[in-house]
Amino acid sequence: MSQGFKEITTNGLWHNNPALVQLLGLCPLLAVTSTVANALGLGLATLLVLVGSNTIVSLIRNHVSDAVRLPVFVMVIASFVTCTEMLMKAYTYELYQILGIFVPLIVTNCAILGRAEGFASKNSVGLAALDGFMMGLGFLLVLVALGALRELLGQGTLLVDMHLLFGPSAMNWLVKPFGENYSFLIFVLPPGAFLVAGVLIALKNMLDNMAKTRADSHKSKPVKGAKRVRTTGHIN
Amino acid sequence: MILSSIRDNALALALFALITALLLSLVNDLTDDRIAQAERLAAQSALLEVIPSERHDNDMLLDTQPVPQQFWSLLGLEKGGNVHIARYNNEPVAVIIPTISHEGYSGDIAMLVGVNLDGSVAGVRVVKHRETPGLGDKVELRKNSWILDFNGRSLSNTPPQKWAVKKAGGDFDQFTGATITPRAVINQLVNTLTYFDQDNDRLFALKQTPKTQDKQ
Amino acid sequence: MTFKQITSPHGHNRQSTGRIMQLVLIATLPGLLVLSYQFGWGILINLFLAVLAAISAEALILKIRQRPIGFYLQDYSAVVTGVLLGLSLPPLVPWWLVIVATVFSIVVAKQLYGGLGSNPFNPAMVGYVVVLISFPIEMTTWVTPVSLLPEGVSHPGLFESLTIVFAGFSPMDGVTGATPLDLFKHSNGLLVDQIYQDNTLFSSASFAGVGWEWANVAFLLGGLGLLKARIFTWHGPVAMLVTLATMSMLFWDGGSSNSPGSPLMHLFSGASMFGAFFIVTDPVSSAVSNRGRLLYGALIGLLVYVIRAWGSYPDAVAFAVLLGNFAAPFIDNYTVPRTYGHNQRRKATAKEEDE
Amino acid sequence: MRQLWETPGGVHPPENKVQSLKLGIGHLAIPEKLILPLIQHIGDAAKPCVAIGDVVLKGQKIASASGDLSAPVHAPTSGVISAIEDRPVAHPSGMSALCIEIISDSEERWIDLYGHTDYKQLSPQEVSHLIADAGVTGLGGAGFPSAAKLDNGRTKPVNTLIINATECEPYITADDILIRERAAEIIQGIGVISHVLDMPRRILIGIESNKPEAIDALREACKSTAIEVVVVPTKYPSGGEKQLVYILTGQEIPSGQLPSDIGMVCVNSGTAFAIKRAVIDGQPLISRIMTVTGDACGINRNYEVLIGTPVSHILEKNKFIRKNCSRLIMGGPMMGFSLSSSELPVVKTTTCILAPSHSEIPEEDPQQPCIRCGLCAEACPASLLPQQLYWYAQSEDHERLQAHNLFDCIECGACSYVCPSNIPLVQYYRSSKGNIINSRNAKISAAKARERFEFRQVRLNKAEQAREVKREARRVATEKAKTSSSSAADIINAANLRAKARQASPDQQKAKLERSLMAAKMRLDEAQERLAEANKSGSAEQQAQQHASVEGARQKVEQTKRRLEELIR
Amino acid sequence: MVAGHSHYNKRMQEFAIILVSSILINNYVLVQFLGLCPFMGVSKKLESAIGMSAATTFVLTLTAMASYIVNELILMPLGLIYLRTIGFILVIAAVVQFTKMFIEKTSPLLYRVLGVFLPLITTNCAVLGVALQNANKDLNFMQSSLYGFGAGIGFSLVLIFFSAMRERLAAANIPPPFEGAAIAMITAGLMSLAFMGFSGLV
Amino acid sequence: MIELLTENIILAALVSLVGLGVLFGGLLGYAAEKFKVESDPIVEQLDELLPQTQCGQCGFPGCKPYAQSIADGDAINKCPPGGQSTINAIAKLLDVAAPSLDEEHGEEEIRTVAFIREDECIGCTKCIQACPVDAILGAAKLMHTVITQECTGCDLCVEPCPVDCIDMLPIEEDIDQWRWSIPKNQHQLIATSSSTVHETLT
Ligand SMILES: Cc1cc2nc3c(=O)[nH]c(=O)nc-3n(C[C@@H](O)[C@H](O)[C@H](O)COP(=O)(O)O)c2cc1C
Ligand SMILES: Cc1cc2nc3c(=O)[nH]c(=O)nc-3n(C[C@H](O)[C@H](O)[C@H](O)COP(=O)(O)O)c2cc1C
Ligand SMILES: Cc1cc2nc3c(=O)[nH]c(=O)nc-3n(C[C@H](O)[C@H](O)[C@H](O)COP(=O)(O)O)c2cc1C
Ligand SMILES: Cc1cc2nc3c(=O)[nH]c(=O)nc-3n(C[C@H](O)[C@H](O)[C@H](O)CO)c2cc1C
Ligand code: SF4
Ligand code: SF4
Ligand code: SF4
Ligand code: SF4
Ligand code: FES
Repeated sequence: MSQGFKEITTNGLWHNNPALVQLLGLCPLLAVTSTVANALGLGLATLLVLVGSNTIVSLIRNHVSDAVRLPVFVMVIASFVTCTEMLMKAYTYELYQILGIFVPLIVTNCAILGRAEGFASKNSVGLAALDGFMMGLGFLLVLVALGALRELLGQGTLLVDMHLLFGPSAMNWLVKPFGENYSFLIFVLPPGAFLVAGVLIALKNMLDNMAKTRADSHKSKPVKGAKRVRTTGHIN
Repeated sequence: MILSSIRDNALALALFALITALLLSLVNDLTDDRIAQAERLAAQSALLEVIPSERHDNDMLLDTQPVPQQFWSLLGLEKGGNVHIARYNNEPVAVIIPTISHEGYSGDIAMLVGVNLDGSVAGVRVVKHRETPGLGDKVELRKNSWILDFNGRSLSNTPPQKWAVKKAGGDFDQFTGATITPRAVINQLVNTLTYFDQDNDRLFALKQTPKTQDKQ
Repeated sequence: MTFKQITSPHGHNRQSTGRIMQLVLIATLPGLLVLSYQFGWGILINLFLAVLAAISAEALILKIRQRPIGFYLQDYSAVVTGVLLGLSLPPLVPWWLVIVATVFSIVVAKQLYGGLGSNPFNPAMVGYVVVLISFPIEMTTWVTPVSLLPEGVSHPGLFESLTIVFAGFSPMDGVTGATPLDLFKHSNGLLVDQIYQDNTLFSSASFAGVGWEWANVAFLLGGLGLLKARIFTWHGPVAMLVTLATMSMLFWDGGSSNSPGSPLMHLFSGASMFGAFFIVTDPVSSAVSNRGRLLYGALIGLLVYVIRAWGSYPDAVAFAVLLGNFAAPFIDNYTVPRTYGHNQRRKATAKEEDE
Repeated sequence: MRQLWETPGGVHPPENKVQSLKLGIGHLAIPEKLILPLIQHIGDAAKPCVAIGDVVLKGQKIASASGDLSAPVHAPTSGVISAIEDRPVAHPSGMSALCIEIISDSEERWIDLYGHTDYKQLSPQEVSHLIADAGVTGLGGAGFPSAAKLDNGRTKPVNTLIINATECEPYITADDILIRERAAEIIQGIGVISHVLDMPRRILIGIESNKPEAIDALREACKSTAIEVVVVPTKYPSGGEKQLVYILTGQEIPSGQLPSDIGMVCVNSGTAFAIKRAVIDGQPLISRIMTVTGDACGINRNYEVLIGTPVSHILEKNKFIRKNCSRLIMGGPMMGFSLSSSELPVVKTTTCILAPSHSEIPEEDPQQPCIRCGLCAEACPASLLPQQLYWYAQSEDHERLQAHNLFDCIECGACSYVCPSNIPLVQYYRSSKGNIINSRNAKISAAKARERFEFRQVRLNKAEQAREVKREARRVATEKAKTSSSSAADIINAANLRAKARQASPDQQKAKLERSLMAAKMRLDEAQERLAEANKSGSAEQQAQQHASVEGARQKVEQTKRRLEELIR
Repeated sequence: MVAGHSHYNKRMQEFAIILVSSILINNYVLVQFLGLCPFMGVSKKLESAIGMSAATTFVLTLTAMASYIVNELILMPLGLIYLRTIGFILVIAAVVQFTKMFIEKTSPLLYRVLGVFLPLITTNCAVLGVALQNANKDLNFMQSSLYGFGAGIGFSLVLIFFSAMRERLAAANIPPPFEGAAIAMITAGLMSLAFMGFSGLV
Repeated sequence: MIELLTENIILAALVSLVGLGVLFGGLLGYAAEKFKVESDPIVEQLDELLPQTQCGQCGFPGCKPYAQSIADGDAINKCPPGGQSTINAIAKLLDVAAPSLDEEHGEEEIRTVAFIREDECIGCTKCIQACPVDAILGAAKLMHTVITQECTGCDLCVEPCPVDCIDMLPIEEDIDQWRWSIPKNQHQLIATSSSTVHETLT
């Protein structure tokens, strides 16, 4: 079951990306990506929880019975989320307010429980933490990409409100590539979130297809029927 | 068999619950002060926008008076509300009145209106509305500075017929393509100032509440 | 002697998709004429821009997908989408807005689903709603009908209109105003009679707003023509109009200050007739069976009224149609007609008994 | 005036019937070669009963019925059997099937004919045998052996006999001309049929309003009978059996059932004529009336054509010009199929040879996407939703296809005819029906294979256990032999023991018996199924046969059971 | 909408508004972005979508009630608001487990249909979302339950219609990169566009 | 008691969470015991869909074991005799996307049946032992024949035959088994210009 560093990395960031491939954690993905700042905030929070929960779950994986496994995992995740929630409240209150209930809802981000069940409960601590980090990073990157696209297309800005995360000095990171008056509201509103996410997924499919055709032209064909077994056993 | 299963699982879960609870209460203990502070700050910031901190030295959050019931309908309040009073050196300097317009294009527009002692507008902020994005939402300061046009206006320095959009011969701009929202805001402002006229004696006569730590 | 093998039936009634679309185009003519008379050059410019953009967008996508461009363009569906979209946009909107709307309809709503016949949503309405939501300022300013223009003011001429559309000047005051439904909506608190008296838009009209009523009558005529030519069945449009009329009758309230307006106004104002005969009837995105279309039409009629009366969009046809599109596949599953030899209608989700 | 019911849908393609009605029924010279496919009907192929080189007489049986729903084939003219082999036949697949070829001697020597003008003296069964023996199959469509249809009609009470003279397909006028010229004989045929059916309560002739002369002729011929001539509005496909039944009686044939299930039998007017010839004149079915039409033919008219005549022979005699012809169609334009070659022979179900010119039936325009316009649904006589069927046929969603009643589609082609996007809808349905039937069959055989596999697994396990037991016994025996003194007696004893151990143990015997019991039971089930089927649709003879085999199977089961019980005891 | 006179009428009106609001205007899936994973994941087949809808609606309603009780009777009196998340998630897990057992016991047939969907509901944001929102909004018991129920109906409505639509798309000739999840997203986007028409309704 | 709790927040947290934990754990423990064994009906359903050729090309000794393995999460594209249609059917059952056939297990070929050239057969019975469905008749030293209707075409009998007298013959389609094929959907085939449209038609 154990995978190498490279595999875990590419899985998390690309091949098995929670948002684009597994289609998990969609709620925050679509709900908080109207700006980069929001996306980054929630992405970081999720990343934190993922690494933490994966680590703990991997630590305790041999000590819980099947019947209570799930509730224990949920409890681990929930306590991490609650900690994060309290920290965010204490230090980035405004951002916390904008993200609204999506911070506590990290608990039900299916990707997290999915990783705990699917990976951390079967692997060593180091790998589990790495997997959590990579999955979280993959999720974060998609969140930020979506946020950037929507912000840019919708209100013609980039990096607005970054001061909520990085303090007042981030105020002047703001860029407005399309001038002052640009706005294309649909991308800020819910429909735009779906549309841009759909296009992102299609883009990934396209890249994958291109990579695949390129790889196929290099790869030799597998041996056909190599894995056959005899169903009728030994014949004497 | 079944009993032992129940017991074992209950114990396991309880153990985890114990650890979790400990951890969480620990973190809570560490952060609750900061959180309370942040919450207060957030609640204040709306008020502070209307009447900035250099103009007063009391805690406006705590220095409040309920709006008398007979004025509720004038202010558009259905469940009543509290007027916040700003004082400097214990002397009242202004009040902040909550008010709601029901004439918005797609629903209510809730505002906070700061009124100076002399009945002039100290500041207006829309705190909640459902106007059309891109059209009526220019009442937000984030989107447009229109709302600042009211500062300094009072019923005495602006005659009633001038409390209207320019299109209707008034003093205030309308938004391109939207006159309903500005009209609603203006009308409600007039109502609020009227209320202030009628109730200011009472408001300013009231004793101040004990001063607490306010600004940091 | 050998012969080519072709399956039955041999022969065909010579009807073609392209011809159906052409008929739809012809049927829009009366409405188009009335609209351009009432609202000036803006309508025609919209139409021209939208059709051009629709054809170009369609051709571009076909090229990217390596499909035969000529073959697909000859079905005229892109032109129909363009024309219907052009007819629904307010006159004298900036050129880029028309382009954005058209590109959304053709590229996102139609071609991403595989082109003609595959799109679950009505392309023209998707385009319309996208710009309505994104650019509300431009989309809520209508031109005043010709008969209401103040003394000495006239609609901008062709050249002037073009400069308005392309150079981004805003039309002069007096030429623009609200639509009757919009007016009605934000005159809440007035008795209906008062609204009618106060606004020339109503007071000099016979039933539903100057300019608009005649445009609706014209679209009704065009639609009846299509009905006669059996391009569509009566179920969709009639169901929609009847529901709309019934709802407005129920809540008419005698013209009190809460009244959402009379049945006559709802039937002949806004995009009611245009919607009923040209949008609801879009075969691709509506329900398939006759019973399904009855339900589909009724649903749209109901939603039009609900949104008009209590929502924040004065002319709800576009939203109602999209919501109807949304429900159509579901409706289809439960309105399969009774087949010869069966006692009961079947649900499309029914399993074979023997399996 | 009888009340008529209106079917939904339907289309009105140009009729194109006048051109072939200008002349009466003509006769063609006998071709030098006749090719007779052994399967010209629904059901199993006939079996040849002649050999190459045999000389046959006109009307002589050359292949006899064999299997379910079969019909014999007779020599259409006298001559020599020159081949019995696979030949391309008139079939949409363009594939080959077994045919008998006769080289005609142009002498037309008949066999002796035994007519039964007094058929009323015979029992219905006997008359129906006569019909079967004459090789009469339905001439109106599917080619269902008529005797089988009538027999089945007799097992259930039939109250209505419907004669289908609608001829709703464009171009075809074979029934029309037949009625005009030989109405009296048709009425006689109807008499025979109603005798076989034990005198149904009402007899209706359904005929479309576009055949005034034929209607007059029929009315004239029916004057003194109880037969009602009912004129139905002209609309394609009111000639479809289900549609006609509904138009005339307002009753629908329940899905998956037959007209006889609601007490009706529907027979084509040409079939009635053929039955008259078979019973009253004793002539087997060796020729039929057929329309030859289309602009690529110089002459358009109806002929009485010998079954087996190559199409090319007919075309030659009709000033056919190849280069004018866009396609060659057997049957009408709506349901007929195109022939790949003109060498194919005419069969019993051939109503028409249509050779249209390029302008008459031009090339199909390319298929465009379905716009769900619903014109097809309006045209469908079965109230299906052709556009949905097409949609699901494309996504191969068998479940949904069946839920949309794909199998109630009569393949009339009305939907394709009106489709503005030129979609060959019917072909999608045919192919989907084929796929569904194939996958049903595959499921059945998969289930059988699984059963056999699992059975084998059980058997092997048992055998393995039995072997284990035996091995153990042998080991014990040898051990005993070793430990005890090796006296001769002991050796013999041990040998005996070993032999005994080697002999099939009771367990093994039991397993064997159980196996054969299972097999016998399976066979019994199968036989019972077949019997039920035969009861539903087979002849009395078949029923008896199946009954016997069920009995046999049951005995076998009993026997095995008994032996098993003995063994256990 | 309709002016009510008696107290009873007013109550009914309030309930109707809550329902309309939670089903249409603030639809959990299309407007509030909650419960999207099952929305995307279990919408390929109409039958499964119907099963999922039924199960989710049931759990949502029950959770809304149970979490109200936990919140009002345990967390609020003890000042443990920060334990809301964890408390509610435990409640949800328990409710799901209870539902599973209950259905299994009472109707094995229903269990066969819904069984596979039940565990998925624990990680459906909408469930926790309803509990949290209700707690934030300080609703009473009846209102909480209604919000839960309305959320469930709204979820079901959208999910079922969406799956019918996706079944229709199965035969569409969609450009390859957009096949599957991408076109589903875009369809959901257009649906959410349509739902914007409900804004301002109440 | 209550007062103690309200005053001591940490204690309150402990008590309430532990309380919930105990309650919940107990419930689960009860459920775990009560509903322990559950047969997996999905295996049966999967097995129904597999072609039952019993050929072992999937790498399992027969179709049932492969069905079990799919239920345990194995890939669904390993059965060449079933081909794409079986993969699609399984994908539909499991509500996942349908992959294409894994070529390492073989290719989808037209169906065949075994045929024993009887004059060459030496009656060694090896093929009988090899046949998973008992489709070969015969006894030692007697010539053998294949019951065509029962042969699944798995070709397992071919290799053991010492004299190579077994051929796998494609099932010939006769006029009864012929089925209409789906029309070529021209508008998906044509490349670029409309003139080619007519050519592909002819
Ligand atoms: C979809 C839509 C949304 C609108 N939203 C607003 C709004 O938020 N605020 C507003 O004042 N008017 C709104 N309007 C109405 C204005 O467009 C209306 O025509 C205008 O306020 C009347 O202004 P006028 O007197 O300048 O013509 C909306 C209209 C439409 C069609
Ligand atoms: C498999 C099969 C079995 C049939 N069995 C009977 C029957 O038992 N009795 C009967 O009256 N007709 C029977 N029919 C005939 C049909 O009712 C119908 O008359 C015949 O198929 C001709 O169909 P057409 O409408 O396609 O020409 C059978 C048809 C088929 C295909
Ligand atoms: C669409 C369709 C049209 C048909 N048209 C006729 C017709 O015009 N005349 C006719 O005799 N049979 C027609 N048939 C065949 C009849 O359904 C039916 O099989 C036939 O009348 C039975 O008589 P038979 O067994 O004597 O051939 C048609 C069948 C179909 C499916
Ligand atoms: C009666 C009729 C009505 C139509 N209405 C519309 C419409 O409302 N919007 C649109 O984009 N296309 C419309 N079309 C054109 C065409 O069906 C549409 O472009 C398809 O939805 C594209 O797949 C219509 C076509 C017909 C025949
Ligand atoms: S007639 Fe053709 S285009 Fe119209 S719905 Fe039927 S199949 Fe589609
Ligand atoms: S071919 Fe089938 S679907 Fe088409 S019209 Fe005839 S019965 Fe209806
Ligand atoms: S490959 Fe397919 S047919 Fe062969 S054993 Fe495996 S599942 Fe059965
Ligand atoms: S006869 Fe040969 S090919 Fe046929 S099933 Fe048996 S082993 Fe397989
Ligand atoms: S993230 Fe909301 S349901 Fe999965």
